[in-house]
Amino acid sequence: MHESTTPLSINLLIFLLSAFLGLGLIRRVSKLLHTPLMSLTNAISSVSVVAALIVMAEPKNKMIMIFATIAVALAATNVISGFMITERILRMFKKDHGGKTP
Amino acid sequence: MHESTTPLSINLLIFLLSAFLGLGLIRRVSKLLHTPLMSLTNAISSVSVVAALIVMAEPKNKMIMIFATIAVALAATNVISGFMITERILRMFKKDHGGKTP
Amino acid sequence: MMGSLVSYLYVLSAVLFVFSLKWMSEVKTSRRGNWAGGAGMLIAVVATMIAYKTQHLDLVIIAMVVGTAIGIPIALKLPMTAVPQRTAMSHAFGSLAVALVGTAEYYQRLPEIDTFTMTVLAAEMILGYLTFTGSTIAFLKLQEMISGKPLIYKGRNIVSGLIVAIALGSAIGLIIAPTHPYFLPILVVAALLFGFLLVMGIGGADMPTVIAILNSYAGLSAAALGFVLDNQVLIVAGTLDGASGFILAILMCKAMNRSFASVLFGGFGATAAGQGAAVSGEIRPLSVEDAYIILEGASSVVFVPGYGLAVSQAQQAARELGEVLEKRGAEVSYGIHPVAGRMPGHMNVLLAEANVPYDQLIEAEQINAKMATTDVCVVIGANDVVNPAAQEDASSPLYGMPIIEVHKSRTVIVLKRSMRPGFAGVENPLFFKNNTRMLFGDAKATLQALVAEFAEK
Amino acid sequence: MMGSLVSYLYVLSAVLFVFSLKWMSEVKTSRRGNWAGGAGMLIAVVATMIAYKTQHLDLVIIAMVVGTAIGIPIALKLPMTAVPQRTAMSHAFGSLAVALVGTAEYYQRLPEIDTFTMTVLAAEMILGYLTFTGSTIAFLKLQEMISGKPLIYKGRNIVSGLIVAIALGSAIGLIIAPTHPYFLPILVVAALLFGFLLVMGIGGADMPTVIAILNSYAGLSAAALGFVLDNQVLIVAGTLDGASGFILAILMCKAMNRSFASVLFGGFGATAAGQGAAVSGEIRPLSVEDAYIILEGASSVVFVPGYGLAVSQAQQAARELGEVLEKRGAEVSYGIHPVAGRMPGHMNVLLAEANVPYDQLIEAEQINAKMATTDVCVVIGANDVVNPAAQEDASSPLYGMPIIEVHKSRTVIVLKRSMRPGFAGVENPLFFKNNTRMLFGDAKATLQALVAEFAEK
Ligand SMILES: NC(=O)c1ccc[n+]([C@@H]2O[C@H](COP(=O)([O-])OP(=O)(O)OC[C@H]3O[C@@H](n4cnc5c(N)ncnc54)[C@H](OP(=O)(O)O)[C@@H]3O)[C@@H](O)[C@H]2O)c1
Ligand SMILES: NC(=O)c1ccc[n+]([C@@H]2O[C@H](COP(=O)([O-])OP(=O)(O)OC[C@H]3O[C@@H](n4cnc5c(N)ncnc54)[C@H](OP(=O)(O)O)[C@@H]3O)[C@@H](O)[C@H]2O)c1
Repeated sequence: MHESTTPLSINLLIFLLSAFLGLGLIRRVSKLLHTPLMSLTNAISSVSVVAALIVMAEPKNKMIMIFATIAVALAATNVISGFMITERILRMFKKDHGGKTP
Repeated sequence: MHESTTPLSINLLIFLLSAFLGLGLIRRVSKLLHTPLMSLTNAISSVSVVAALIVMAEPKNKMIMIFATIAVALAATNVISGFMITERILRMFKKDHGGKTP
Repeated sequence: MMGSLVSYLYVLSAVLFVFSLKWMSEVKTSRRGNWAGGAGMLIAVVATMIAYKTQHLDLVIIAMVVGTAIGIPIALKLPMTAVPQRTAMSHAFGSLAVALVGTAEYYQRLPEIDTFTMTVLAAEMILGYLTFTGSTIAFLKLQEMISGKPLIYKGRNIVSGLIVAIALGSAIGLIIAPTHPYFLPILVVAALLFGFLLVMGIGGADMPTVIAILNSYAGLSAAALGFVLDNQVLIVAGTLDGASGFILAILMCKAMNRSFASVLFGGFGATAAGQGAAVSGEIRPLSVEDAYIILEGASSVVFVPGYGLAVSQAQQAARELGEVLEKRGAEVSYGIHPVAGRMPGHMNVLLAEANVPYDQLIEAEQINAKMATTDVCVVIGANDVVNPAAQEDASSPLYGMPIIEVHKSRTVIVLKRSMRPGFAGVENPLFFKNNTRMLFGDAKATLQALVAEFAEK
Repeated sequence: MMGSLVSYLYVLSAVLFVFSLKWMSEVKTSRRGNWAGGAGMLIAVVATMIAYKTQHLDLVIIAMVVGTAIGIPIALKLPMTAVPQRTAMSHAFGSLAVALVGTAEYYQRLPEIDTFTMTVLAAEMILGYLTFTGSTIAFLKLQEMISGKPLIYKGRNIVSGLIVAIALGSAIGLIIAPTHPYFLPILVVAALLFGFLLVMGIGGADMPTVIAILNSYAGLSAAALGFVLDNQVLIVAGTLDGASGFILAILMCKAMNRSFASVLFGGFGATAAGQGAAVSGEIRPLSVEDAYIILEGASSVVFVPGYGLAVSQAQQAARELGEVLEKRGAEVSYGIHPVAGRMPGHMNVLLAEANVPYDQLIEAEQINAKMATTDVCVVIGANDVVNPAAQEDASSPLYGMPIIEVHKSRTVIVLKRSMRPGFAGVENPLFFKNNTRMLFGDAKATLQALVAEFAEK
């Protein structure tokens, strides 16, 4: 995707479709799960690690490299802890007394 | 959009996002409205008139031109009758005895 | 990078289509939804005409005028009872358009067509042409211009399989050698034939589901054209449409308790012809006067309309009777089964046409909850959707289908012309129950006679 | 036209993110949803590393190892009661990352940055830096390392307005003259300062809503980077995330009966400090023994947990008491208010941690329908969410907020340490009602004492 530039209008379309889709999907999440939803989306928002990696590929100078490296570390922290905490929380939800997670 | 070609992957992404979105949206349509929904989507599917117009812009030969012209006429029939019938049906739905449509 | 104005118009159009479906979800916003769809279409067309300056504006205008001239009378004159047929017909139109465009684009691109484009085009043409003949047959069946019975003959599966093989074979041929002159005509003929046989082989009862699936195909073909022409508005609108047909088909199958696959591949197997336990017993016919007496004493009445209401155009008469009963203090509502009639939402539209307020139209589940406390159910030309065999007789082909449980009300009055079975061809034990009375005759005439009884007294 | 493998990996990743949220909608599929999200992330990262072969693989690996080394212990050791704080902290991390990438990209592109890119970058940096300081303050407030009270001083609006003006001014400066060396530092400082003041000015009670909004900002910044870097996976994932924070914030506002705008622009006005009618009357304190006697005779008990449950970590004790009561034949359920605690779903998570099966967790509306037939409500450290002033006192700041109507049950036992008001700072008339008994003390200790009573007898 980095070889050619996509017209802005197409990216806009993708943005709008994602926004509609996201609004519809989140509305349907059970109230029971709002806390793990927050930690999950928190992890997903760290997709910015992708941006950091792109910038880091060919940095023009040291400062850019340092900024991007810090960003990768920060985002990686979020990714790891975000998905792991979500998993930890979700494992707790059980339907029956003493039953195992489905 | 016709100046450059969009990578297939991007079109695929748009297709998938639209599919998810469509499935979510249609699921939420009240049963009351399934008939007008069918006539509406029927009209929308005649967006293929756009394709016919594109082909017709610079047809290489007569046959292509004739095919495209017929397609425009057929699609136009659907567009007009589709939206108009939907409107006619929807006007019938009233909440109160003898009340006007909202 | 900023792209042209036209590309933003396309985005706007796509967004309007999304809003169109979003707003269609409830009655309150549904008309806005329809207008949004219309606006989206207009913008898409205008943007296209700006972007691709056509050499043949005259032809475009003529085609559009012709389309409008045909479309407007259809839209204005169509009786509501004919909505299913008109949907089938317009699918035929739409898919023919899509198929012709695909074919034109094929010739336009010759002699250089890359593999991807050719694959999509071939799929698009197969879908388009088969939908064309399929929808035409569906139209003819619904309009009762040909028999609704599935066409069954020996070796049917072999013939169908052969035709599919030919269609796919010529598609592969085209993909390998796009310039070869014979593959395309073979593909077209095979696809047309396959659509014809597919829908000829499906019983009338499955026709609405078939229409929904064909609707889905039409949308997907438009989306396929979007891939070929690199046009995102085609992709978005086509896909939304494809999703719609798909979901409606699934919902219908659920309401009929049939597997989606059994309809989807219906062409390869006949609809289970109605069997089930033989039903016998005494039927209790009723005169209009007796029915009047029963209704007169009822304090809660539920009308359950079915296909017969559409056939006899009895919606106005039903509403009149309902109003008369309401004025006499009875509680009146309408129980709407999701597959009553011949298309999803059919009854809602007919009753809305007759000015029945939509909050009196109650869905099956809710009305069933009230059945035990209902005095009289008036079944107006419904049959399969009130067949208790669906709950009582495990050998019935309807077994497991959700029904409106009229037999649980105190008295059931069934309005129909004869003892003939309904669409599914299954006998109905309801007619033999102790609390059921048969009121034979055309539904509209019967209802009008009842209204007259009330007027007299 | 076919594009590279990497671009398809990106599509796969985007689809996985969509499925992740889809599956998150119900408990049954939620873990699958989390894994789908993780897989989407992994694929996105791997695809990026393939596509943009980095010159600094060593640094990337070190950064990832460091991130993992910090992330794992956080994830494993974090007590469930601290989830809100950790969310705030990780928003701080995430937004700093986004802001730094934006800044780096700015320097990378210098000296030629087109207007569009610069506009998006400026917006992205403002959002990123303000979210960083804002989330940090939110973290400190939730962790109670600084006071939860809104920072109010004279001329607050003017100062905030000034800082916003400076931030926007330098953004416009950058757009006009991207190479000017001063604009960026000014923009960064102003954004940082604005985020600081914004959240300092918001009362603790609005903190969860603020966190949700900041979550939304973090997602939108990622999407903005997607536009700048022409990367669709960033656009899709960022936008989905943006939508999520937005919806959660709206749902919270609804549950608290506050307008979205009043929170969104909260920085410019103090949270309405609790007033409402003065409440007076007699309170009826209770001993543990007396509470035992009441519970002993109850055949239906509803626990209503609130923030106090989290503070005293009483979830295990609550479940134990619940089980004891169940064993004695009482019907036990938990009434969960959507904004009980300090983040949406907070109570569900704590009780799930204590092995309470989730079908015993009942939403407010349903539990309210059963209140009149409930013998005893045990309010465990909840206050605002059971405040009947929300229904009875039009002058109360809580008026109109949906509550759990414990006062409609036969007897209410309130577990808290004092008569201090809850988060909203509003007096609670519930404590003075005839059917209310106050059981003072730390919730966990009290519950354990009750369990012990049952064990003895
Ligand atoms: N709606 C959908 O979307 C959909 C989709 C797929 C399949 N279907 C199928 O369509 C059927 C719908 O069930 P249904 O109960 O509505 O209809 P039905 O089972 O087809 O029964 C209709 C009844 O109406 C009677 N009738 C016909 N003309 C009449 C007239 N002029 N006056 C009075 N009665 C008249 C017929 O009996 P007489 O001939 O004795 O008068 C017939 O028994 C189901 O089998 C369903 O699965 C519907
Ligand atoms: N959950 C969310 O998403 C969210 C979002 C935005 C705002 N909020 C706000 O947060 C508040 C939540 O209401 P809530 O009823 O859960 O909590 P609350 O109104 O804040 O009341 C908590 C009560 O717990 C008691 N408590 C504290 N520590 C305790 C301990 N160790 N043992 C026993 N009791 C203890 C406190 O009284 P004592 O000090 O006397 O013990 C306090 O009155 C609402 O105002 C809501 O609007 C929540």
